Amino acid sequence: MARERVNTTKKDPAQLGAIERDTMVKMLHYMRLTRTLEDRIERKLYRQGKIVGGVYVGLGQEAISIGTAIHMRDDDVVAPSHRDMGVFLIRGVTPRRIIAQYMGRKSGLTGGKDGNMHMGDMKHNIIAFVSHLADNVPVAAGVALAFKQRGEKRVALCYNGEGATSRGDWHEGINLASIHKLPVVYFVNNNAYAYSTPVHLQMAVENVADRAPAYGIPGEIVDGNDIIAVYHAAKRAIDRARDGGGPSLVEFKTFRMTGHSAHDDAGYVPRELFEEWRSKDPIVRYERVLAEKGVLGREEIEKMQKEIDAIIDDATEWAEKEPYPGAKDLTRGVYFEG
Amino acid sequence: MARERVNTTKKDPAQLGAIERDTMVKMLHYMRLTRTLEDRIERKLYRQGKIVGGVYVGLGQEAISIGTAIHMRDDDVVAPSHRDMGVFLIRGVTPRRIIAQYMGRKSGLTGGKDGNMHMGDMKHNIIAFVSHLADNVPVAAGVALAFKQRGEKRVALCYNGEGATSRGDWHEGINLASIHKLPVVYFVNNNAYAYSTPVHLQMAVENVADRAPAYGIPGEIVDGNDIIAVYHAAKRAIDRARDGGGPSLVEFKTFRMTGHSAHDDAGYVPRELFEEWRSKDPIVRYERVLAEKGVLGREEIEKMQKEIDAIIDDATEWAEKEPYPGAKDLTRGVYFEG
Amino acid sequence: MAKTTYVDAIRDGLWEEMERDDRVFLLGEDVGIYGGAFKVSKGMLERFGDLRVIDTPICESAIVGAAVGAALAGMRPVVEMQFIDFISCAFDQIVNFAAKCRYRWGAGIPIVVRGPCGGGVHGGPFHSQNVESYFFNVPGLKIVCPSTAYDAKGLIKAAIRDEDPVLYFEHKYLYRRVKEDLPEEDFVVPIGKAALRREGADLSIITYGAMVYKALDAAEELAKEGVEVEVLDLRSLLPLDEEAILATAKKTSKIIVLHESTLTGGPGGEIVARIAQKAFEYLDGPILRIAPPDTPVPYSPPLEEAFLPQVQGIVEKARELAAY
Amino acid sequence: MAKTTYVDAIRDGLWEEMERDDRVFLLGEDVGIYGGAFKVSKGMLERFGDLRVIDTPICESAIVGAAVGAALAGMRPVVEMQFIDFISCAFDQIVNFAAKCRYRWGAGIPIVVRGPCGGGVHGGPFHSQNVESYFFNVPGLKIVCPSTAYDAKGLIKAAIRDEDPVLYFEHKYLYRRVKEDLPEEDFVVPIGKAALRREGADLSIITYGAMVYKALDAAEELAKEGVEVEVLDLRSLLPLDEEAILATAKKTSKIIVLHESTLTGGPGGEIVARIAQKAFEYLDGPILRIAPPDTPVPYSPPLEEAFLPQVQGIVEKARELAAY
Ligand SMILES: Cc1ncc(C[n+]2csc(CCOP(=O)(O)OP(=O)(O)O)c2C)c(N)n1
Ligand SMILES: Cc1ncc(C[n+]2csc(CCOP(=O)(O)OP(=O)(O)O)c2C)c(N)n1
Ligand SMILES: [Mg+2]
Ligand SMILES: [Mg+2]
Repeated sequence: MARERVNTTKKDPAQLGAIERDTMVKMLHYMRLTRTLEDRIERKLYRQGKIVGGVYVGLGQEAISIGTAIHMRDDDVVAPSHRDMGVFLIRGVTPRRIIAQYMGRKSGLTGGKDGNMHMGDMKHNIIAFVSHLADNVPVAAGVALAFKQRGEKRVALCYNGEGATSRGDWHEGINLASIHKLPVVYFVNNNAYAYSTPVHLQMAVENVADRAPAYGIPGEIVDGNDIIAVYHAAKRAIDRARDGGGPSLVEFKTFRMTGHSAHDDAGYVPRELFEEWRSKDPIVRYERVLAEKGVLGREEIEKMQKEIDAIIDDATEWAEKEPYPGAKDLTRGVYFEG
Repeated sequence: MARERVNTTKKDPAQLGAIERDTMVKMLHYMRLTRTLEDRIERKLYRQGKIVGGVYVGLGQEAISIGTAIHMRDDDVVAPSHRDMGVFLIRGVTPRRIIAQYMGRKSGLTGGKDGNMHMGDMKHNIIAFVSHLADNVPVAAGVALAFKQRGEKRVALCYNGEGATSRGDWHEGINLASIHKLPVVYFVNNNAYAYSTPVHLQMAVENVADRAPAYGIPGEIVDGNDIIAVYHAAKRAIDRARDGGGPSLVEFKTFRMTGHSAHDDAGYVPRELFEEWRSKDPIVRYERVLAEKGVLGREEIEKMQKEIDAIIDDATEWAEKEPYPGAKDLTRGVYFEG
Repeated sequence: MAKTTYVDAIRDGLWEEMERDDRVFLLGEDVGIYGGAFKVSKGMLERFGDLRVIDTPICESAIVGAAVGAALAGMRPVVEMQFIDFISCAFDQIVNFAAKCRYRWGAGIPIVVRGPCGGGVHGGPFHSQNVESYFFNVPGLKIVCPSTAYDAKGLIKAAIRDEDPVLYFEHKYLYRRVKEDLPEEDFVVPIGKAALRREGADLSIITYGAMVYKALDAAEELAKEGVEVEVLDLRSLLPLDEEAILATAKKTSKIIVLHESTLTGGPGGEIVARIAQKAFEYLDGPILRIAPPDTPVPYSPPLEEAFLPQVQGIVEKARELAAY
Repeated sequence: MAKTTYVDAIRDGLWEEMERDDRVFLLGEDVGIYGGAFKVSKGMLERFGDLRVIDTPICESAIVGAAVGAALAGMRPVVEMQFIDFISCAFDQIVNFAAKCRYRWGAGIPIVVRGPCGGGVHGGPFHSQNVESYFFNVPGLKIVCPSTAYDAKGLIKAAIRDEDPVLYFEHKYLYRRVKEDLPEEDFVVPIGKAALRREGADLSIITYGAMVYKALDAAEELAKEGVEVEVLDLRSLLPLDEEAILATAKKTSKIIVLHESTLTGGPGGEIVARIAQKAFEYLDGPILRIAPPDTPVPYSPPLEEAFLPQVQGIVEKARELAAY
């Protein structure tokens, strides 16, 4: 088991039946909510100068965050990367707090201390991403270690891009987790680029999952733009971890449909690639499936989108009225204050 | 090619014929020279308090350093680990300077600035080991990068123990080397322990070489106590690197026949293991082969040992008379002094 | 009652905390079967089991990262660095993850990272370092440097009970060289409080760690000449006990800051700066620093001897300053 | 002739050195195809090829390690950190390998590690750091912090030609905000030499990097009140230009040390200590430090504004000191 690698990229999303209708609808809701929220942040607020600093979005990668985090139990813990907005939404963080976070308001998740995706909240069991890529890999292992030490059936989920796998902490953390068979799942979104760096300059192997055997853990390659495939692969890995089967490495093939961040026009990416991947848009594909299976039709989806737009409009208006932190907040909270 | 892993551990040292007689004799000389020198350092000088600080020896692992470094051309560069005394000797560093180094004398390789195996000399193309394990992995890659940039047919050799492979720098360095197909060979002595830590607490795979496919490079497992096997495996990897075939990972199975360092009685190692491996002593085995093949007999070997004893006696006497560095040396050489 | 050595004081403190609170656990290289390179965790594996005394692979960054994660999940991890020199490999996790979580998003990281520091045992450049300055400019961290067995025990307990990341630097030269009778009952030494080791009216030596003993020996010498030296042992560097620093500065008006870290960029500058700003009017002479020269820690005994501050050199500097 | 910005001055200096010496090469993340996150290496891949402009994986430690190895093999590597904050991941290679080789075994490591540092652009805790104090206590390293386009170019050239490892911290706030006419001909700025940016008899502000401009603006303000402020730009931290520091201290007798690193454990302490020891008799008042408070660099504009030293605060402190 430990050594071989399953490849489900080609498989078509057959086992759809296995997913309950509510879950299917919920997943679409969060995919559209994610895209609408990030679109508002990047295309509107950032360009209007209402958000300063860096902005990274997961356009075209929504299926990954949502098809994986959907399996989390309340007491599971997640360490998302900078392209996993969906994780926050599905964990119940409100668009209001998220937009306030991006706008540096006091009511954002970090109260203005940090910006954009560098947010977290242990009340939602979300560990804030630090810029330093792959630092979250050993940290997630440590969370899982605590679960194992206390004999809890909880799981830790850790997200990164393929570029982060080149860092020493990625190796050290997965090695540690695999030795102790810790209940942690490592998800990697392989979106073909790390900033401007293509995969072939990042590693000499074709797939990140090719590295799973180096740790004696299962590796799986999944079509990251097919939320049904994502859902099932994530379930396999999470169940395995919860049942004491140890860590897994799940690689999702996808594509970054934007520049690295809002200021990057991705001039180094061949335009055809964008064309090719636009046709694989995870939301469009999923909606096609939902239609075929008669789960949701156009009208229902339009209605859903209207509700989502309203949520984001409300969140934006609310956040813009929220106060900024004041100078007196500057020196608060460096150390425990009781 | 890149992916599969050859296992020659079982193979018997058939192709002996391929090695020239001089080379065969030379290898035995250096194996015995290494053992005699380290024995003098650990069993005598250290216990007499003439060497202070830590002392690590490669007892039982001599075949690895010598069967690999024997292939080096003068302008190849080597980054040995703390169990590779043989590398220094075969590169022409004199026992006199080595004992002076261990005794902290000014004529040691570091002039007393550093101790024991933490020695190097670019005149011999030997990079000094730093304690921080696996730091030499990216450094060796960088040496190989320079060779590639200048179009030189030179090779860099890098040595570590299996424990060092858990460090981030090991992963980062090999990943970097493999992407650019750099002319570097990574040798790992898997001697079953990292200080007191057994391999199963160091990694969840059986062999370090199982990690080669994670970098798309060849991995090989070799009987590290069979110098003929070591010789041929090292030749394959070094030739491949020199011919533009990129890096390789060669794992030598062996056993640490001492404690981690001179102060460690290895109480945590089952005694049977020492018994078992004593019977696989690389020098004894090699001499049996040399006798069978009629290359060298008892007398010649005894004569060789006498010469070696004389060399080490001389080196010891010489070193003991060498001066210590003086206080005025303390602040010299931190920065370039012209 | 037998006296307790500095190293056993650390062990006892750690052991008692593990008995007291089952969220406390130890992870590091060779801390289990072997009981730690310096035997700080001797017997703990047998007593607490391999879920609370964890032999890790050689991966300092992941060890600290895992401690951070376990802390986020409610545990109280204590990390052992086999030699504190190897903390350099975990620098990023300490500085960017552990130190900044609380400020950024309110998540406390109650971890302790401890290990043997310092020279005097011919360990050479990689087994003798004093690493406090690497972390002295990192808000969110606490740094302690015990000099006595009492403080070693009281500070390890305080560090484990602290809600924030604490770097606990134990001086290997003191491990078996200092010992004292320790109270039977539980006690802690508050982080951030210095201790006056000797009172004197003429001059103050502000120091910490192994240098405390050099300062006390120098004070003995000077007393014979009628120079009364006050010796302040900082015990903690982050937070600094500014009150105690200014108090002794105002009292004696003549200050020597002594440390084993090399001079330039060492912790002494901060201490001098606090005094030069806040006790300036009280000064009767230049503020001196005594520290090793700006080189790595050399291996060879005569070099290391010349590198480390010695009593005679301290006495001479102090004599000059006293006469200033 | 068009004025050259600070960022282009770095680029021009690097470019000219690569033209001059084919041992010089650049490696880092996104330095090739993309020309670097801040375009410092724009066009270099096309000009020098992918053997001398190397897009690396995300592995700061290996990037520096590889640079060290290439240097040992006779090259002159220049490493770019995409943001200097990520140098924390390469800390061990810099401190234990690069910095100590020459002292331990006589092997020089002529590498440059450079990258954008500093705040003021709402980068938050991980894209705004000033990391000089992490390395200020590490013998074997050199540290430079240019504040002008002239120095940016002259110091990158000097760093590349230096025989020892040089950390080159470029302030991203200055990248496009400062520009000047630069000489056509080749020039270097010697490492270890400070520059007097403004002369004045009443008070000295000793600073470096982006804070030089805050100091100069404050000096303007104060001049209107008849307080003549001298502004010393250190330019290098390792080695420190002690001569220049003591000269201005002895001249004005009133000193403010200003930096963007946070206060406790920041580089200011060392500078104060040199003065408090070697120019004590000349002092007419306490030595003040002005620096951000001991917190990570906050993201939200009003917080970052309050965090960074501002002209008004400097003016007020200076006014007090002048009146002391
Ligand atoms: C240690 C470290 N080095 C460099 C960076 C700068 N950086 C931010 S994102 C990024 C690319 C990440 O690529 P990948 O891991 O594939 O994630 P993606 O952005 O493609 O989702 C880089 C280089 C960083 N954040 N951390
Ligand atoms: C980064 C780092 N952590 C810890 C140590 C302490 N240490 C020195 S040798 C050693 C064990 C090394 O084991 P291995 O790599 O298998 O080499 P071996 O000694 O078995 O040849 C350890 C933990 C170190 N030198 N460097
Ligand atoms: Mg990517
Ligand atoms: Mg080993």
